[in-house]
Amino acid sequence: MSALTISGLNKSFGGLHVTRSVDLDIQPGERRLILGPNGAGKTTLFNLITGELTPDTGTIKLFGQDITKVPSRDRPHLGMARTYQIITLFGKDTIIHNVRLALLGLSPMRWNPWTNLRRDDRFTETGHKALARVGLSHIADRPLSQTSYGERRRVEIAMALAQEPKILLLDEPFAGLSIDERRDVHKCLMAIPRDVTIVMIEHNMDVALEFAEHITLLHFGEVIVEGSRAEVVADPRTREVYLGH
Amino acid sequence: MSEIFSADNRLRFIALAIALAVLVSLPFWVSGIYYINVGSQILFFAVFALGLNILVGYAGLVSLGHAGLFGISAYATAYMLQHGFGHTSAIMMALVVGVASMALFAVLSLRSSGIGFIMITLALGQILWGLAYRWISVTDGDNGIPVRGRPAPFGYSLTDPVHFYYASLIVFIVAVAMVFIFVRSPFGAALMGTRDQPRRMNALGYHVWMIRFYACLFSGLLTAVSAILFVYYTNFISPQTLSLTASAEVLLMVISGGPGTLLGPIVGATLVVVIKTVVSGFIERWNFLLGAIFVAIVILMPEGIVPGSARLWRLVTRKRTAAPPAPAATTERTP
Amino acid sequence: MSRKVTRRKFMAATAAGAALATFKFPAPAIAQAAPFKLGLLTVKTGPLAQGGIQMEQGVLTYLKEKNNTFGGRKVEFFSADTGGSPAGTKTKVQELVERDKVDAILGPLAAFELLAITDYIAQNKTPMLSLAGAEDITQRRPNPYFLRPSATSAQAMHPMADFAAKELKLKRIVTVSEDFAFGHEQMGGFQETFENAGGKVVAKIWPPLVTPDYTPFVAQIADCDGVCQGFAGSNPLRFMKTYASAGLKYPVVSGETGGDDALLRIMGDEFLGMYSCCPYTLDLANDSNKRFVAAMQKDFGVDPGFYAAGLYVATQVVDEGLKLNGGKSDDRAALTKAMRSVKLKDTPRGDLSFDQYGNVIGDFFIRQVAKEGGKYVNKTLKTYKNVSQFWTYDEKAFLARPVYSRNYPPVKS
Amino acid sequence: MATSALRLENVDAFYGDSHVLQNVSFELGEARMLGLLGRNGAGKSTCMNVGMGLLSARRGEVSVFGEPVTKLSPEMIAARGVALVPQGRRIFRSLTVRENLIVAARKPDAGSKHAPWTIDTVFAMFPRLKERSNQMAAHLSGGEQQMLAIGRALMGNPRVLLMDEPSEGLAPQIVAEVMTTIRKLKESGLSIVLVEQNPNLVFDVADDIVILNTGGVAVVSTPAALRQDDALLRQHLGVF
Amino acid sequence: MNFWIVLTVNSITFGGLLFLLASGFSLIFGLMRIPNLTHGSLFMLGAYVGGSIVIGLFGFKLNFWLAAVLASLTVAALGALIERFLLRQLPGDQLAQVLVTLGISFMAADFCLMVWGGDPMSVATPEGLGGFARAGGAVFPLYRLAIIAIAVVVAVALWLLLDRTRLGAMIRAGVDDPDMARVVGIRVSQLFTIVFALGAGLAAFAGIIGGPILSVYPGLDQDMLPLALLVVIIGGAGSLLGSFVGSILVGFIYNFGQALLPELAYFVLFLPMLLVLLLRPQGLFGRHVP
Repeated sequence: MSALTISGLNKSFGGLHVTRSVDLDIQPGERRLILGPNGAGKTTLFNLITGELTPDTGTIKLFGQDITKVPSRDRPHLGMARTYQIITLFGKDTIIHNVRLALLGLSPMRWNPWTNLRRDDRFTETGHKALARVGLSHIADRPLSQTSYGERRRVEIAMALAQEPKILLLDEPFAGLSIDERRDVHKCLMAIPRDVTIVMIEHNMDVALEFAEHITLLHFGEVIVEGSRAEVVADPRTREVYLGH
Repeated sequence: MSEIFSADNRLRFIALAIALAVLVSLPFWVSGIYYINVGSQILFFAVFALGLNILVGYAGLVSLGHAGLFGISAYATAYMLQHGFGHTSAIMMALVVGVASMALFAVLSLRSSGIGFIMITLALGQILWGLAYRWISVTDGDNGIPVRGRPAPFGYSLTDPVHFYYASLIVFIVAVAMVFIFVRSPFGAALMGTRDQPRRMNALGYHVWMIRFYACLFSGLLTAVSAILFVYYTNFISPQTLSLTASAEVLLMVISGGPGTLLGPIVGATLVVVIKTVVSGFIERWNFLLGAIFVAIVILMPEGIVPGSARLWRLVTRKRTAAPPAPAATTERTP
Repeated sequence: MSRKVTRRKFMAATAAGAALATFKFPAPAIAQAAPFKLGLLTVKTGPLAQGGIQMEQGVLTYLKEKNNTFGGRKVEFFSADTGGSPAGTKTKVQELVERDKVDAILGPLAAFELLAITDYIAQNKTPMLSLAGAEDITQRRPNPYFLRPSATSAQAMHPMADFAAKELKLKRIVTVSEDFAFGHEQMGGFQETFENAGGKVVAKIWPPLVTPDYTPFVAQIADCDGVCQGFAGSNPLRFMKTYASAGLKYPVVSGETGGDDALLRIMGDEFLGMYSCCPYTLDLANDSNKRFVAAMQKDFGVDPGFYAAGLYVATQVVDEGLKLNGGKSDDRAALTKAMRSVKLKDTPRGDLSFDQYGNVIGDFFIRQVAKEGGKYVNKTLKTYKNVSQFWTYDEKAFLARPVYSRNYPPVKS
Repeated sequence: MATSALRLENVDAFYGDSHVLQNVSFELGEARMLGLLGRNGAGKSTCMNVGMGLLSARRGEVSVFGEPVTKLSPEMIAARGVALVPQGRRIFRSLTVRENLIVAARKPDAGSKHAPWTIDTVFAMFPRLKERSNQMAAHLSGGEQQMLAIGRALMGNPRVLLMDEPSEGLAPQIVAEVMTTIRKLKESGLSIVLVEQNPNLVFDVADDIVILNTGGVAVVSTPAALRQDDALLRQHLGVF
Repeated sequence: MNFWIVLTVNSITFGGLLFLLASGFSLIFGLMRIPNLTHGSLFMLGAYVGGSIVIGLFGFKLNFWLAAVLASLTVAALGALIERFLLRQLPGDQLAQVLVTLGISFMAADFCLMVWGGDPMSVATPEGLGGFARAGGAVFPLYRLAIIAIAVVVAVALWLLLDRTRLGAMIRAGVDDPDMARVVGIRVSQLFTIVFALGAGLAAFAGIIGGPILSVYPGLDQDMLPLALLVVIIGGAGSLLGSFVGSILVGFIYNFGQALLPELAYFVLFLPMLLVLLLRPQGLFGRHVP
C-alpha cells in the first residue's frame, strides 16, 4: 500500500490555477523531493496535503485511507507531521516546551486543565529524546529567543519527529541556513529511520539531491517530470525550467 | 513564558505568605469601612480582570464587550431576586446565564481573531447594553433594578462590610488559584500555544477553535462570579454597568497590569479602582489621569506594569550578566 | 465657560475645609468643637449636569449667607459628583458616609439615583434631603431618614394637570418625558389628575435620557390639542427646539424641570407661551427670595432655578433642624425628626412644612414663558397654596393605588 | 575609473535572524547593465531590496553615484535617482493605469542629459498601456502589468534602474517584448541591474554578470566568458 | 402619513450628519487600518470649539460657517499631532492603537469637561436656515435639509479628492502597497498624517454641523462613536460609497427603530453590525482585505 496517494488534485485562487491535476504516489519509506521554481505551487501542494487548504477537486489518501475531507487538525493523529518554510515556533518558550507542545498535541492530556504540565515527566523525557535526535538536548531548557536560526530549524524537525509520524513533510528545511548549519540539519534528516516516509520541498539542490531518491518537478502547478534522481536531472525539461533553454 | 515569578521558590512562598497575611488582616489595620469597601471592590474587579485576562492574555483574543457579559450576569441575579427567588437560585441562574451568554458570544466571535474579534465583541456588548438600556419591561431601563439584602452563607451575613470583604477575599483566592493551576496545566499550555501560533497548533493536532471556546467559558465563569459580587456589593444594577466605557475600563486593568500574567490583572484592578474611588476624591481630573496612564503604558511599557517592572528589576539587580536576549521573533521570513 | 465651583476650590476657600484637602484618617471627634459635616450628592457631568451645578450653587449660597455656621457649629461641606449614574451615586454616597462621615446628605438629583441608595441610607441612618422624585420613598416605602423639601415627581404635575384641564380647557394631551422613574412618575401624576378633570392622555412617549435627536419621538405627536413634557436638566432645551423645528404648535405644559428658571437665559423663542408648574419661582416677591436671587447673581452670575432654590431650601431645613435639635447631630433619628418638624415662612419658595412621611407641603406656581425687554421670563399666573404630595386625594386611597409608573395609570384606548 | 552607479560593499543583511546576504560586494558601472543570477533563494531579490532601501544592511555600505545611502529610506533613495521594478510587479492594483504612472512622477535632475519621461513618452513606449489608461491596473494581463511596472519606474526619471525578474511568469513572446524594451532603456544611457533566474535572457543584454549562491557572490564575470563555462553555470544555477 | 414622511426625511438628514462623521472614520480605518476610537471625541471637540467661537467664548466671534472651518482646522491639527507622536509609534499594532485611542478619548472627554463644564452648549442655527420648508402638510426645518446638501457636497468633494487628484491616487497607492509607494518616492508617513488630520477635521466639522440639532454636552462622544463604528462596519471601511449608504441605512434604522420599536431600538441598531461582521466582514461595499 502507498504511504500517500494523490490523484487529480486541483486548486485555484480566484482565477489563478496554482495546482493542476497533480497526481503523486509515494511509497512507504520513500524519500521524495519536490522541486520547482518560485511560484510552481509546491507550498500550496503541501498545504493541500496537510489540509490547511481544501482542494477544489481530487483526492488524497494516507495509507489507503481517504483523508481529503479530514480536518487538518486531525491529520497529525493519523501519522502526518510537517515543518514550515517560515519558521513557526513558540518564541517566548523554551526549546523543550516547544517539543512538549508537539507531544501534547497527540495526547488526550491536552484537554486537562488542572495538572502541572511542567512536572509531567513523560512529556519532558520523550521531548528530550526527540531533541537528542536533532542534537539539541543539551540546550533543551534554553529559551527559543536565545537560539540561532539553525537551531530553530532543528527544533522544527524535532517537533515533527516527536510526533512519531508515519509520513513527514518538510518545507524547505535548509532555507536560510549557513553551510555548517545545513550540514547539521542534513545529518538529522539522514538519521531518520526508514519507517518514516519523507516528502521534502527544497530549492537547495546540493543537499537535497543527495538525500532524495525520487524527485517530482513542478512547474506552474503541474507535474512536469517525475522519476529517479538521475532521470530527472538528465531530463531536458528540467534543464529548460532551470536554465531556460 | 508562563512562569509568574522568576525568583526562586522560597522567595515566592514568602511573598505569597506576606500578601495573604496583608489581605486577611486588612480589616484590622485599615480604619473605616470605606477603605474595606474599596478593598472589596478591588477584589471582585480583580476577579473580573482575571477572567478577561484568560482571553486577552492567554488566548490573545481582545474583547471589548466583557462589560456586557458582566452586566447580563448582574441583571440575572437582580432579576431573580426581584421576582422572589432566593439567593442560591439567583446566583446559580447568574452563573448559568453568564456562561451561556459567553458561549453564544464565543460562537459568534470566534469566527475571527484580531481586530475582527474586537469588533464583534464590541457589537455584542453594545447589543446587550442596548437591551439593558431600552428593554424597559425587563430591565426597567435607566431606573435599574435594586437588589435588596445580601446572602448570609452559613448564617454569616454579608451585609456587614467586613464580612463581605472576607467573602470577596475567598472568592478572589479561589479564582487566583484556579487561574494559577489553569495556566500551568496542559490545557493552559495549549491555549497559550493557540495565542502564539494558531496555525502551528492546528498542524500539531490541536482543535484551536475548541480550545478557544473552552477558554471563553472559563473567562465567562469568572466574569459571572465577579458580577454576582458586584451586584451584591452595590445592591443595584443599571445599564451604565454594561457600557463601552466599562468594557474599556476592565481592559485597561488587564493591559496596564500586564496581560498574560497572574499578577498583572490584580495590580491593574487595584490601580483602576484606587484611581476611580480614592484618588477621584482628591484629584478632580482623575478621568484624565486614567486616560493618560492608559496611553503612557501602551506607549512606554507595552507589556504592562508587572512584567515591565520585573524587567527593570532584573536590569538593576543582574547588571547584564548574560548577553541581551535576541528579539523574541517567532516567525522569520526567508527570501 | 461655565462657572464651576470645584470641590477643591471650595475647600480651599473655607477655613474649616482647608485641612480636609489632604488625605486623612478620621481622628476621634471632640464633641463641642466638632464641625457639622454636610455632604452633597450632585451631578456635574452629562445631561443632568445643568441642574446639578445649580444644586451646588444653592448650597454654597446658603452657607455663605450663614457664614458657614449652623447654630454655632462650623459647617464642613463635602461635594461629590455622581456622574448621573446609579452606580456612581452608590460609590459617592459610600465615600460621604463611610469616609467623610457626614451628618446629613443633600441630594441626589435624580430619582433613579435616589432609588439606588435609599436602602443604604436607611441602613446607615444618615439623614438625607433630596429633591429627587421617587415617590414611594415618602409614600408606600417610607424611609425614616429621608426628607424631601422640594416636591415629589408628581406633586407639581397635579396642579399643572388641574390648570390644563380647567383653565386652559385642554382635552387631549400627549405626554413626552424621559424614560426613567422621574418621568414616569411625573406623567402618571399628570394623567391621573388630568383625566379626573375630564381630559384624556392619548399617548405617552418615552425617549431615553440620552437622546441625540428627538425627531423620531416628536414625529409621533399627533391627534391632540396639547403636549405635556417632563424633561429634566438640559433636555427641555433640546426637546423644545426639535418640537418647534417640526412645526408643532400645540400648547405645551410642563413641570418644575421642564420650564426651570435656570433655563431662561439659554431659551429661545420656541419656549414662548409654554406653561410650567414649579415649587419655586424666580419672581416670588418675598425677602428671602430677593436675598437669594441677588446672592446667586452676584456670586455665580446666574438666575437661580428650581435646583438651586431646592438645595438652598434644603440647607435651610438642615440649619433649622439642627437648631431645633439643640445643635446636636449624634442622634441621627432625633435630628431627622427635628428637621421634619421644621416649619418655615421665610424661604425662597414661601411657606413650607413636612407631612408625616417627610415630604414637603408648600406652594406651587403656574407660570408662562414670555419675553420682557429682550429677556425670557416665567410669569406667574396662579399659585396653588399648601399642596401636599397627595393633592386633593384621600391619603389612604392614594396609597392603596400602585405607585405612578410607566404603565400606571394605563393609557385608555 | 568613473564612479559606479550603484555599489554594494561587504553587505550583510538579515530577515529576522536568517542571515540572507553574507559579505556581498558588487558594482554597477554608469550606463552599463549588470546581470544578477542565482537560484531561488540565493539572495538576488534581497540585493535589490537592500539597494532600494526596503531592507537595510546590517553591515557594509551601499552607495549611489558615490553617495552613501545605506541607512536611507526608500523614498529618499528614490529621490537620488534609483527606481525598482519589483519582483511580482507589485503595481497599485486599485489605481488606474494612468494613476499608477502619475503617482510615481518625479522631475528629472537638473543636469540630466535625456529627455524626461512623462506619461506621454511612457505611453509612446507601451502603446498598449495607453489603450488601457483608465482601467484598473488589477485587470491588466501579466505582460501589461510588467510594462506598467517598468513605466512606473521610468516616471521617476531614474539614473539607476533595478529590475527584479521582469520575465517571471510571462509567456515567451511577451518576454521577448520586455527584453526589447530593456535593451532600449540601456541604450538610452540608464544604468541597469537585471535580476533573472534564466541566464540566457541576461547573456544577450548584460555587460557584466554576477552570480550569487546561498547569499554570497560566487562569480563575477562577463556573458562571453560564462557562455563558455557550462560547468560553472550548472554548479551555481542548475539542478545538479 | 405625516409621521412617515417626517421620519423618512429625518432619517436622511440624520444619515447625512452620520456620513460627515463616519467618512473620516472610514478614511482612517479603511486606509490606515487604525481603529480610531477617539473619533467621537474629535466630533465633540469640534462641536465645542466651533460652538465656542460662534458665541464668542474665546474672545472673538465668527459666523457659523467660518467657525466650522476654524474648528475643523484646529481639530485636524490635533489629529495630526496624535498621529505623529502617538500612533506613529505603533505601526500595524491594532490592539495598541485601540488602547491608545481609547485612552486619548478618556482624556479628551475630561478635558472638555474641564474647559466647558457640564453645562450643555446649544449652538444656534446659522442665519437664514432657521425657517421651514413645507410639502404636502409636512414641515421640514431648512437647516436639516441643508445638512443633506452639505453631506452630498462633502461626499462629492471627498470623492473628487480621492479619485480625481494626484494626492488621492498617492493615498490609495500608499494603502495598496506602502512599500512600493515608498519605492516610487511617495512619502507615505507624511501622507498618513494628512489622512488622519483630514479624518479628524471631518469629524470636527460633523460636530459643529450637528451642533444646532444635537447641541453639545459631555457624553456626546460616547453617543456618536458607536454610530460611526456602525456605519463603517456596515458600509465597509475605506469605501466612500459604503459610508454614504451605511450612514443613510443607520439613519433609517435609528429613527424608525426609536419610533416603532422603542424597547428594542438599540438591539435593532446593532444587529445589522453583527450580521455584517459575521456574514460579510469587509462590509457591504468594502474590499476584502486578507
